[in-house]
Amino acid sequence: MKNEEALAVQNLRVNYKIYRGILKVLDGINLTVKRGEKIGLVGETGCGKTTTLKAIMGILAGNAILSSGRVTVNGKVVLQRSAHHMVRKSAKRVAMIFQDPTASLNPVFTIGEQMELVVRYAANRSSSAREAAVNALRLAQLPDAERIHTNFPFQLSGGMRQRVCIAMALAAEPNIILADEPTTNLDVTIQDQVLKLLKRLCDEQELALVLVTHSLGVARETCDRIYVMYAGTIVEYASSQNIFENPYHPYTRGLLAALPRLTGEGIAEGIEGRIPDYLNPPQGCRFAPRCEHATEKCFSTKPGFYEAEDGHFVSCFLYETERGVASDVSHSSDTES
Amino acid sequence: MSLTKYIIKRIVYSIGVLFGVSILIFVISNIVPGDPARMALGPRAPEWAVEDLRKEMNLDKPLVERYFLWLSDLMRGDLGESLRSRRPITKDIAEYLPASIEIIALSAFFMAVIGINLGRLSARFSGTWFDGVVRILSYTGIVTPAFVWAILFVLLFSYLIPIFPTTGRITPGLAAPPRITGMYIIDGLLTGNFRVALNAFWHIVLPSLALSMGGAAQAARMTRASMVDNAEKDYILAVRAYGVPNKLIYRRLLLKPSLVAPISIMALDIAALLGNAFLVELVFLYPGISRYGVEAMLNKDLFAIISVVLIIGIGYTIANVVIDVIIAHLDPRVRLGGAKSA
Amino acid sequence: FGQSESIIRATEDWPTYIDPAVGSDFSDCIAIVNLYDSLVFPNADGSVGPHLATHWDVTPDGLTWTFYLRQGVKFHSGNELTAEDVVFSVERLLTMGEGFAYMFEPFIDEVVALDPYTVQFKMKKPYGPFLSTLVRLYILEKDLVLQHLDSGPYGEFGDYGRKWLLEHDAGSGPYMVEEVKMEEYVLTKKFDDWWGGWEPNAPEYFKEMATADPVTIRTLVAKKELEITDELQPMESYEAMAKMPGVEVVRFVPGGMNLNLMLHTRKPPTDDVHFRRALAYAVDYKTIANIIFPGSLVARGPVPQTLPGHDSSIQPWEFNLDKAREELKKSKYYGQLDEYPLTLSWCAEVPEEEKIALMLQANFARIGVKLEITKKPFGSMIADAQNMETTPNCSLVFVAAHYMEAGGMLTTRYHSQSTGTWEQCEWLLNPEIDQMIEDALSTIDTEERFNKYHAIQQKLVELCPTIWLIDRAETRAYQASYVSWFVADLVHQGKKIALPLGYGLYAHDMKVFPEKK
Amino acid sequence: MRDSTVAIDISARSAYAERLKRAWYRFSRSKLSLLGLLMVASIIFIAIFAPVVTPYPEHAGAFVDFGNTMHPPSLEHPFGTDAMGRDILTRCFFAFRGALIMGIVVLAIVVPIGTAVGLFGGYFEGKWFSTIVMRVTDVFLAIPPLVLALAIAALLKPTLTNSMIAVCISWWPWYARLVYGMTVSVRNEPFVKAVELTGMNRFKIMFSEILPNHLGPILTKMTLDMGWVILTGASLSFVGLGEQPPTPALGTMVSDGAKYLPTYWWISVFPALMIVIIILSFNLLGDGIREMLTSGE
Amino acid sequence: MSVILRIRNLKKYFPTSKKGVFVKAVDGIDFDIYKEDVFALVGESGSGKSTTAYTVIGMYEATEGKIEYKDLDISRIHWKRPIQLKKNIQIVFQDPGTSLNPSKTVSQIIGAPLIIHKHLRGEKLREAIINALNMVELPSEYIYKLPRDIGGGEKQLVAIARALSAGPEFVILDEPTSALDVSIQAKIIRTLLKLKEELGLTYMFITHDLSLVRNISNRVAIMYLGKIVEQGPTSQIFAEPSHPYTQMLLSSIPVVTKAEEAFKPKQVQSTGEIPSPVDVPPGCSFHTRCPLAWDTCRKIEPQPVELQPGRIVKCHLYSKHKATLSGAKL
Ligand SMILES: Nc1ncnc2c1ncn2[C@@H]1O[C@H](COP(=O)(O)OP(=O)(O)OP(=O)(O)O)[C@@H](O)[C@H]1O
Ligand SMILES: Nc1ncnc2c1ncn2[C@@H]1O[C@H](COP(=O)(O)OP(=O)(O)OP(=O)(O)O)[C@@H](O)[C@H]1O
Ligand SMILES: [Mg+2]
Ligand SMILES: [Mg+2]
Repeated sequence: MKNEEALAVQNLRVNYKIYRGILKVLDGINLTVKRGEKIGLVGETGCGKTTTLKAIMGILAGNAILSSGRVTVNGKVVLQRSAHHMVRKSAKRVAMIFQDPTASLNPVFTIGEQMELVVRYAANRSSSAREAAVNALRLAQLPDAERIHTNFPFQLSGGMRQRVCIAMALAAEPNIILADEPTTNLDVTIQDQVLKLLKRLCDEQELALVLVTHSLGVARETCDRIYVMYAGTIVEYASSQNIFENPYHPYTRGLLAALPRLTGEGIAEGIEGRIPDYLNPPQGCRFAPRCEHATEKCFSTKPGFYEAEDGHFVSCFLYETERGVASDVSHSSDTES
Repeated sequence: MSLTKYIIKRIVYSIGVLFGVSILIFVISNIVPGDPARMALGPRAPEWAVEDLRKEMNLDKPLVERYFLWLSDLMRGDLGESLRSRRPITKDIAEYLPASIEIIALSAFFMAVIGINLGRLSARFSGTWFDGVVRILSYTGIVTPAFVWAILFVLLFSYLIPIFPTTGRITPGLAAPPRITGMYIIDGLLTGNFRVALNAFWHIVLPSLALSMGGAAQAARMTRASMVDNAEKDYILAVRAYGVPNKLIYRRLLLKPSLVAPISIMALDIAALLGNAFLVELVFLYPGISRYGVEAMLNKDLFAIISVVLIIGIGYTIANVVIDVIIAHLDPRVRLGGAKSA
Repeated sequence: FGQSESIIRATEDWPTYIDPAVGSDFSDCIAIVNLYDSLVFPNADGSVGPHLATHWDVTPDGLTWTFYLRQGVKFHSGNELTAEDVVFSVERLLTMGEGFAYMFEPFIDEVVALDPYTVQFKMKKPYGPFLSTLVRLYILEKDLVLQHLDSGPYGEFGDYGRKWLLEHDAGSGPYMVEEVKMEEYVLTKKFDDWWGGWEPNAPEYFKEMATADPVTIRTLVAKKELEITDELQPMESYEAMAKMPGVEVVRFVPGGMNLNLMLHTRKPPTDDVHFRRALAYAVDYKTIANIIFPGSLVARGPVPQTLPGHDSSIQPWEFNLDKAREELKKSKYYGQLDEYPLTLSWCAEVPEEEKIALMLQANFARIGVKLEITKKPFGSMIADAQNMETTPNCSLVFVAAHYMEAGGMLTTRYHSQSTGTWEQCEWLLNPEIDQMIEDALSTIDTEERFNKYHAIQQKLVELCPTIWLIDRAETRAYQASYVSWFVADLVHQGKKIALPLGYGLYAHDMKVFPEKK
Repeated sequence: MRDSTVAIDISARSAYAERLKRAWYRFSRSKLSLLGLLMVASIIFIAIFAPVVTPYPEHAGAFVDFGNTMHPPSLEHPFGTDAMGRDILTRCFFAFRGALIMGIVVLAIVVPIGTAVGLFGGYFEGKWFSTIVMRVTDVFLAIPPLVLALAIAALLKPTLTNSMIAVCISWWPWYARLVYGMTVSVRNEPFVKAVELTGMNRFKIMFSEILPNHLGPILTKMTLDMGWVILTGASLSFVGLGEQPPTPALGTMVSDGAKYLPTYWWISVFPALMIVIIILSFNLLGDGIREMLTSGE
Repeated sequence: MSVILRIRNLKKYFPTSKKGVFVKAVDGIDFDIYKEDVFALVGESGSGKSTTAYTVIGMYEATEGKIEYKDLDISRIHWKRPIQLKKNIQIVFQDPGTSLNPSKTVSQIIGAPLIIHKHLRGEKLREAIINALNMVELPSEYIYKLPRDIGGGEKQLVAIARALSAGPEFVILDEPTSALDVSIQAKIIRTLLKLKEELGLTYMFITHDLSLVRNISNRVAIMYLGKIVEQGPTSQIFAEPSHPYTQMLLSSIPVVTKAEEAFKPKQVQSTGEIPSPVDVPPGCSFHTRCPLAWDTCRKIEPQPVELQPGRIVKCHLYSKHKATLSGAKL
């Protein structure tokens, strides 16, 4: 049970069509999450974290184009793009917590009304919707759940709103929770509480968690495994411990170095430059233009994944020789188009 | 701040503004040249009679005093005398206002109901041919002035497809119902004159439609835009991901937050509607307050002009308050005193 | 109330005042002649005959007139009409000073009731056309009026019943007010006890409707919901209606009305007689008479040709641009015409006038005179006429005789006292003319009086204060198939019609046959 | 330094050119905006060259031809002739002149006044004088603009100038309100605070720091308003309170022609159509400009 | 070391729609900033950090209390302050998106203070602008760009260039990097520190990121609900956080290394949320969240206690009553 795959994303490519052309945002994302596993998806602003989650949930924006990829949830394919046809099903037993708790609650309905809808349609319970909603609120450690049930979103503080969102996710009775930067807009003390809550709930209910965040620290404290994303690509993934103790990819290293430490070691150099323009992303490694180790090859060829250590994969030619080609973009049934 | 308190505050403020309005139009109408007393009495009246009337109308007093005299009359419900007919204006207005209220109420209804529903459906089926048709229609609706609609309707319905009458309040020969409210439809219904009520209703359909086209188009456009916009909001994405059916989303979850914008701009549409009533009543020869106003304007009937403008100002203010209340109802932030609505 | 099918519906402007001491314009008169009786009644040829007064005397000095009243005449209230009511009506008219009071005020000194059926007028000075003017003296019921006084400026009489009489009547005429619906219609009902008696098929109701919109009127006529139209419709409309089955368009020159281009004689450049004459030569009269107001006669002087007292020796102006230019050369403004553009107002209520205005603009342009035209509601024209500065150079105005004699029209048009009214936008202020008019009016002998009228007309042609355009034909469409209208009959018989304003729609003399609809 | 100055100048020029190019690109993305631009250009062209492009320019002035009245549309008279025998097409095209003058003059007066009032009221929001100014604006806003314009035009003499005055009086508050709203929303933005704290003169802040940010919405509203102001002018003349004949005015033509409906439908239908086309053109153009100014990258 | 800014009992209350009820955004704070120091003001959202900064810079008029800049009383609103002062004190705002006028080019933005304070025109002005840009390591081509054409980090650099262009002595930095990614943050912080050294500036650095504070500042003040609960030299505070709130903050920080993990105090778990500054809890305003609170904390407001010179704590645990009251233990 425990090692079963709850969620698998294979070679996901998502583009956005805008007037200037096509933004090639996601460039072959692969990730897997096992039952009860908590993974972190870490990356800076605009690297495509939200897009990945939306693709999994099947709620991509209208101008999004899925050019390839497959998403399997609980063993069922919910999204697949192949040369000839496209599969789209709504994913069951997946819940998402959005980045901005204010924007993810309907401002003109009470918390109760919104939660009951979720209970009714996501958890398929129509008889005791109200109790279930209030229960979920309690689970999310909201004091005075009965009152909050009748409140409108604007009557709650930011922290409470985020807990409501968590409660709503729980009310859907999922086995996978996708959390999109659930704590970015919160203070550290609240963030701490929310993360602990989320972690506890996942452990208690054996939920798989995909935690999207830009804070390496948050990911480390919550997750078992971490995927580091850069400009629509996964550059490195490994267990939390490995990533922080032994980062390989120049990007991960740069990122970690730029973090100010509580122990006070001064501020290192940041990484020069900016995230590339998605209209014309670099041909080869997307990080190449900012990478101090970049070679000509990096500019022309996309690196595959190389296993630098056990279970520690890096997508960088620097490690090509070390352990040979490892798990690559391997799901050959998908076509690139 | 509770809803009642909010409404009271709104009303008190509106009354203040209306006082300002009364000063504004009184001043404007009193600084223009011309001798109202002479105009009232006609060319052959002896000078002494004109002089007497001038006194009676307080024209010999300074402007400020005149304003307060006028205002105190106004407070007593006396709007003065029409210079043209020497009849109390209050009486004229009692006669014409109900007719206009019928038209305007029906237009507002058309505007809201047709507009919002078209917009809703257009958003629901956005991208389909239906959406395309609605968008073209609403653009046409917006750029075509009400009086042009009125003329087109007259052309279409009175001659090509003569199913609607194009002039007046009821068919000549049919007696008006006994006066209770002055609104034929309501009076007809109250007194059991259903034929008259239906006939009167039949008469206001075209003018009301002509009046409401622009507003309805605008409402459709705004509703559509606002719904399409909100459809990408996280809170809609969320419920959609949780499997809430589309129908429910479009009828409720998406519609309600999207109504605030179109209803807010309806205040402007109502302003346009009240203004356009002046032209539309003219085209349909509809004996309402606006046509009375036009007559007054063409004949420089000072006090009648002031009264009509003031009445319309009051009507517009009331419409605004009503719209605010509807918005407060839709948007709990306004109702319960959170942030102001967007 | 159920409305009978026996109804005559006629359109006209809204009759603002159905009070005979206040109203005086066309639409008012139509209502008033049907609601009230006068001492004498006009005949179609312009003469007058007995009505409430069965006969009368006048002293040779012309200063005392005695009228003997018909007995048993009932007001609509059922009370009898007596000399007291006549006295009251005269006093009311003169005190209020509005409406037709101006015709009597300079002459009547005192009225007394000698007995219930005899009433005597003492005159300030002899008044030749007195009998003709008496058509405009309508008798109200004293007691009824006194019951409905409101506060007003007339001392013990308050407002003299003025407010009440806006929507009610106190008359003895063949019809009585049934309903007044503001700005919409005045509905009157046959007064069964009228002293003159009734013919069968006389209309049960007479309804004067206030609408002039051509589209509505055409629709109403087509649906046979309107019996007689107003005379203000565009020609195209009459043409269209003439084609409708059962509808006939009647055209006649009523003798009382002419269309004038009044020239402001106190304002440059129209203060120059040569300039005015030049303009008079520059007008295409034929087009106006034949195309714009078809059936009309090109005017011959200030008095309409069918009005008793007209000087038939006067020839119409001709359209002759050479003569116009010649006159223009004689004027002091020649050579600086550009600095003196003319202003012209025309009456918004008569859309056909726009055509004339535009034509004049084009005509005058040919002799280098610039004309700026303004469409004005009649109300504004009245206001503008009140003083010399606001009166435009040219005013295009229809004028109607209030009684059927040249003297009346000459007074209202050219006597100095009528300056400041819309009927004299010329500001002539010529003492000689004033004197001549007064002299003529005080002449009791008809022929002598008429000769004096001729002299005035010739003098006026010389002064050229006005360009008399046409004696206007009145055009109305009516439902010939089920309505019998005496005016139409007269037209068919080729008789001349010189009825005072309003009497063409005297409903008592009409007939309706609803079954023929 | 010199060399770099030259380089910077070049980059400045190219930056502006780039910005222009991008704006044009965004504008021209929608075919409808281009159509709007084309239509507005044609209207302006026709108005300016009316005497040249119309078949019977003399029909726009003092002219009557009673032999040629009420001709239905034909090759000779594409829009037919009216009751005075004048070519309706010619008169419609000449009427564009008054309409455009109306729009331009009114906006030229109303926009600066409204903008100044709104800026002032918005920047000093909360101060008593700002409150007074904005309350006065509210008073004007409490009467529907067309009604106010009608009333004012009625009290004045019916001329083009007076109807422009009437429209101005009823129109400025809308700009005041728009600018007020925008000013209030930016006046506490850090970028305004930043210049305030450097000690910049307040009028300079209002006009050179805050105002430029409003120009986009103002320009958009102005373009749209061209159509609406022209319509208001037409409405006034429809009621009989506008330009006097023989100068052609679309509103007057429509209301005069309405008398002859339905037989002589062309007399009022074509001028009405012209009104619709004018409004449509400016709306399309305005939407294009809005698109150009607001659409993101 | 001379004091450049001295704040005494500073209060800033905002009126609410209800009469007599105030938002007590800053409620009686004292601190000194020494020349060429980096003074960090730390606290949760809503604790009054920005309000303090805005009052110091003169955007708000202080409700009570005194602000002295180099012994000059400046507790006045900004337009009543001498122009020279405006040149000396500058501010950089949190959100680079809104702190630059979207309709102005970079050169106009940076030029504004130069024109006002240095009266530069023409070529001189342009040189000064380019100098300022170079100072923050932006290429001179940027002068004709509009804010929307450049990235977030670059915008913040432009804002910094504007603040420094006229040559201030004292700069308030209100969360200058919290809206930016860490890699960009690093660059900006380094630039700021470099400029401080070069130009001899003094910073008042506002942030909620304690890790950042640890690395850049000499002195720290921790704010909670409008009050400073603890202040002192950075190293001391991090080595031995005294106030329970400081401990709570520190323990909540997510960290990336074991060394840091070990550094975090373990005793205090974070609970509760910061109350609204409209109704501040009586007594010690932190008592609602404090795991160590006892009766006194709910009733009596603690007075500042100077543990060591320059290290002040406002907590009953350290006040004289400590011995006599309660069995609360650390
Ligand atoms: N609907 C859309 N249309 C066009 N571009 C989009 C759309 N949604 C996202 N993008 C672009 O795609 C890129 C990735 O966006 P995404 O929201 O997935 O990033 P993210 O990693 O979640 O960033 P953040 O940390 O800011 O939330 C960004 O450059 C963004 O501008
Ligand atoms: N102009 C104002 N009017 C009323 N209340 C205000 C005003 N400015 C700030 N406040 C309130 O004062 C309190 C402190 O605000 P302040 O912005 O100083 O906090 P902060 O510590 O800077 O928070 P953040 O980290 O979110 O920037 C908040 O509750 C805020 O709502
Ligand atoms: Mg995101
Ligand atoms: Mg802040």
